[in-house]
Amino acid sequence: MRFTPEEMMTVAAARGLRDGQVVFVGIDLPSRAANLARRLHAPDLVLIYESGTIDTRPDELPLSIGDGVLAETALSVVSVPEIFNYWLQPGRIDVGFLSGAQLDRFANLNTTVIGEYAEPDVRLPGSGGAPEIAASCREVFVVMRHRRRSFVDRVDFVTSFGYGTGPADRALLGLRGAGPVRVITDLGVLEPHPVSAELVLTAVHPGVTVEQVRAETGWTLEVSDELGRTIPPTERELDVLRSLRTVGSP
Amino acid sequence: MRFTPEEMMTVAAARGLRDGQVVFVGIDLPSRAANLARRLHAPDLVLIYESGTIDTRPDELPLSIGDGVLAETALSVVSVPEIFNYWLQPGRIDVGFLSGAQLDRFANLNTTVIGEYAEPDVRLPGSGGAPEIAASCREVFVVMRHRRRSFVDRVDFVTSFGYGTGPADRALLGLRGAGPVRVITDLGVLEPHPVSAELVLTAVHPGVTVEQVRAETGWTLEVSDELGRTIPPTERELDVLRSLRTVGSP
Amino acid sequence: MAKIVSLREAVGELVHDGDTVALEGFTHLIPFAAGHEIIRQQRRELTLVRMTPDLIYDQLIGAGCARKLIFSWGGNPGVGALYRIRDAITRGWPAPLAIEEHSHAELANRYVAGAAGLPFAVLRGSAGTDLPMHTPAVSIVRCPFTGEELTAVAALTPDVTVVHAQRADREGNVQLWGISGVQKEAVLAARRALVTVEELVDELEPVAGEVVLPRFVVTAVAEVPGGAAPSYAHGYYARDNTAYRDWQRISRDRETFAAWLDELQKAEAVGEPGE
Amino acid sequence: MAKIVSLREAVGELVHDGDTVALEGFTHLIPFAAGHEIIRQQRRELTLVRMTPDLIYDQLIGAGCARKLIFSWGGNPGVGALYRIRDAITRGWPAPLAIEEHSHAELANRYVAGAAGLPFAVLRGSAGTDLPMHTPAVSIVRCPFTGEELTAVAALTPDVTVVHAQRADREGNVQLWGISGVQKEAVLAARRALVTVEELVDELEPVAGEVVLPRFVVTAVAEVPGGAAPSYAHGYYARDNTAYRDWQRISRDRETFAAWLDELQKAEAVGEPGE
Repeated sequence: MRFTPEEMMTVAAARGLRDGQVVFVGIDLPSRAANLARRLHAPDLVLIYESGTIDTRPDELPLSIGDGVLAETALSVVSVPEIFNYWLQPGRIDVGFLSGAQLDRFANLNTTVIGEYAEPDVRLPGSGGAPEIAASCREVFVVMRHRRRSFVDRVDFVTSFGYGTGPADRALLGLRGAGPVRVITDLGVLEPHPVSAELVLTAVHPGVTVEQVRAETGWTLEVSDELGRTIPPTERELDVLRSLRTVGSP
Repeated sequence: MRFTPEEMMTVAAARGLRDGQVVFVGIDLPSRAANLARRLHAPDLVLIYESGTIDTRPDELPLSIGDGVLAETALSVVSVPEIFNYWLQPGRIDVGFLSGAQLDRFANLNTTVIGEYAEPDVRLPGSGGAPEIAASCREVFVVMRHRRRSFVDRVDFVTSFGYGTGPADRALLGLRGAGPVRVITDLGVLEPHPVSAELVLTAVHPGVTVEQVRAETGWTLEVSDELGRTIPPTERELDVLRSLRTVGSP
Repeated sequence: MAKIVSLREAVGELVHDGDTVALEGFTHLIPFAAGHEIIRQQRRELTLVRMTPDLIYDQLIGAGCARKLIFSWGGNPGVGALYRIRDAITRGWPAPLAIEEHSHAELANRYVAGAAGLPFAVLRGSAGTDLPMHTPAVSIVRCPFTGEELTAVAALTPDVTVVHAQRADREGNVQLWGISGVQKEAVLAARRALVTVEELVDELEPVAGEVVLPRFVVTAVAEVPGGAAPSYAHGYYARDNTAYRDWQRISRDRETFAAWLDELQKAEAVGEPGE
Repeated sequence: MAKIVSLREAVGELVHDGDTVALEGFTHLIPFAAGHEIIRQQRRELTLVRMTPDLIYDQLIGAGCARKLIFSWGGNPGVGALYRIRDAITRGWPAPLAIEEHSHAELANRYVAGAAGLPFAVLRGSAGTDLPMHTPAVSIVRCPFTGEELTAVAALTPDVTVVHAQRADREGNVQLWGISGVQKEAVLAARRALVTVEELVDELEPVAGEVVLPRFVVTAVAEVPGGAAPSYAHGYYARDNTAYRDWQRISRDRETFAAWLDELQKAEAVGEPGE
């Protein structure tokens, strides 16, 4: 069965989730991946959205983070201060999903501004829940399209802290989550090096070469000795993924 | 119509409440007075109990501060942290009611211990919501039986701050409510002197003499130049008061 | 205690030029009608506060009502960018716009501190990121027990908070349910609170998940059916996702936006007498 | 994720000698059955935490289970004193009892800090009173924006929190309503959480005013009908005010209490198999 690079990325992200985990889900790609996992191998995945919906089971994907379908199918809806203070901050979340306009070699993310803060080239939406997701979830998965302008040596603005400038920074800041343990792109998978914390290529998706990945990466990307190759999406994975409909989509 | 000193005290306390005020109510005497006022001249009195019940309209007086009748008849029930943090602390309450085992000349109250803290003569229940009621309500009414062993020169333990040791103390501590503006007893009414903040006798109840009040007060009680005499309970006040039944009472 | 008034009257009395104004509602129950009335009454120099500016602040800012925006995520959710806000920030059109930006958790906790009558709130926050260096409302506080350093955020106390709710009774007690966002905190933190509602009712029947705002923390209630559209009111109507998608086209271009604004200014306020 | 177990098993596994244990429930939903099971299993050296110790801690302390009590109001509400606690504090019978006492707001906020994963919480607190000088868990913190001094309280993180609720589903999601006190915070602050419920159901129907504790913050659920008596379970049974009044007589005298304790120890745990 044919599939697009974006479908491969979504399937790879979904596979990383284990049944019974508690996942803090952002909109778009993360929501798609988490809802895919819930329909496949992880029926008891607990989805939490920052709008305050806990253990929600939407039939259709929400367009926004606070769609009615999230509240209607949730076990519980709490206030926005509560979702951050009582649920995200204390480290109750197993996996947080993030994306960004820029990612750097230490997995720091930028969703704030391209260029200077005071005189932006492009003004982006800003941080939302991302800084605390990056700080507090036990693990963070980053999901984003792999392009040279996005995979940069240093992000213009650190919206979400990955590993800062090296392996010791998170501990120095007192951040309690492990940080981004996996970056899943439409080309492959990057993981932080256990010693340096710099992102290295650990897997390429079917049909993708290391050279392609390097060409789309803005730093000298190291490749793992045990480079893997992602198993292509199964028919069932693709069927379910393609059946996911977004609320109100044409 | 004949009445007891305690009935006079309760009626006097109820009369002090104005319609539309928001009242933070403790159990026993305060609850009786507030519910009496609500049935007489203040039908729109908003009663809040520290158990989290907002705008509750109990048919019968609760025995405890968290009786079911309070939740069943409330406009809203919130958590205990919320009632203290969002409702009491910011100064939304017009009148807080307090009582105590000891009261001193500066309207400080003790509900913690008689004797030394480490080696108590009598161990009392402790503070509950009283310290923050005393600090944060716009005004505090104290309601308690007037006995020499309770109306003391200095309380053994300051559980709730009145005026400390004089008129400047509340401001120095940053307390935002006005403090105890009225002490209603079964003998009369005491109010803080506008300059010294010391409690002075401003009214005696029917049939009570100044000498009686002084005999039951453990400091040299000053008497206001404009000493008043409380109007006796009306028939209607007594009828309604006597009709108030406590939940589960025999 | 809350007064029941028309929307025009409420905005006229409660929202003044130069005020700090929070219109809250997290995706759900966004007070669009009230925002449009603020545009119609041509308020100026507002400091606008919202976690997610959304279309409503793109509109208010495009209309020139604001001089400052305090926010935590400024996109068109699931669709794209808010071009009127971008235009104001990066090119000062129609007026320069100062910004003060936070993470969601930090801005939510600024309201929490305001609601609690405290000068600040403590959280773990955006430590390590570049955010704190750009806002004076974020600082550091040390735990007196463990010595640990934590983020402190300054209390936010709007002059007026505006929210939309499903129902109010005739005394002005307000009831809302579904995703309740930061509305309770935003109302409790404010000096004045204006609530538009889908309907006034004789009695508020209890609803699971309800948030109740008692009449003594609400300044005015205006009955404005549909007052949250094109966002949604749980139990009343759904989000108009098409309108959100269409906004891209309107927002992107100054002239298209100007035409939209003309139409708005010609229209009567919803829920007005005589309509 | 929560396990569904018997009360005996739950207490056996989750409550250990020397633990810091919070049994919460503000007048309503007090977990009496669980407390009695702790007495039966003869736990010792517990640090007991409760805003209002109530009869249940008078019983646990009279039975010699505790070495320390953290509390904020220690009376028999509307009735009188808790003599077993008095006896332990003032005369060390049956064992010396250390105390750490707070105002309600301070103790509630110690749980809030624990639930929020913070080392402390800020509030206005009992400034000016004699309380702070007697507890090391209260300190002062200065606002980094205004310079104002406020009260700081240390986070409280019990080894185990026990609460009673109306219902749980078979996955262990818990639902309670009515006066909900500080139960959510006490559960979220704890390392382990045991919930006894009136009934296990297939599906939790939404209820106005509900607090839901999702299965991933609950360690074990035990079905114990009547497990809150003589306190009450909103929608199930009323408070047994007579039992509260009668407790005065039992509590006042060591021998009368000893007889009560004998009876308790002979009785089977409620909700056990075979009962």
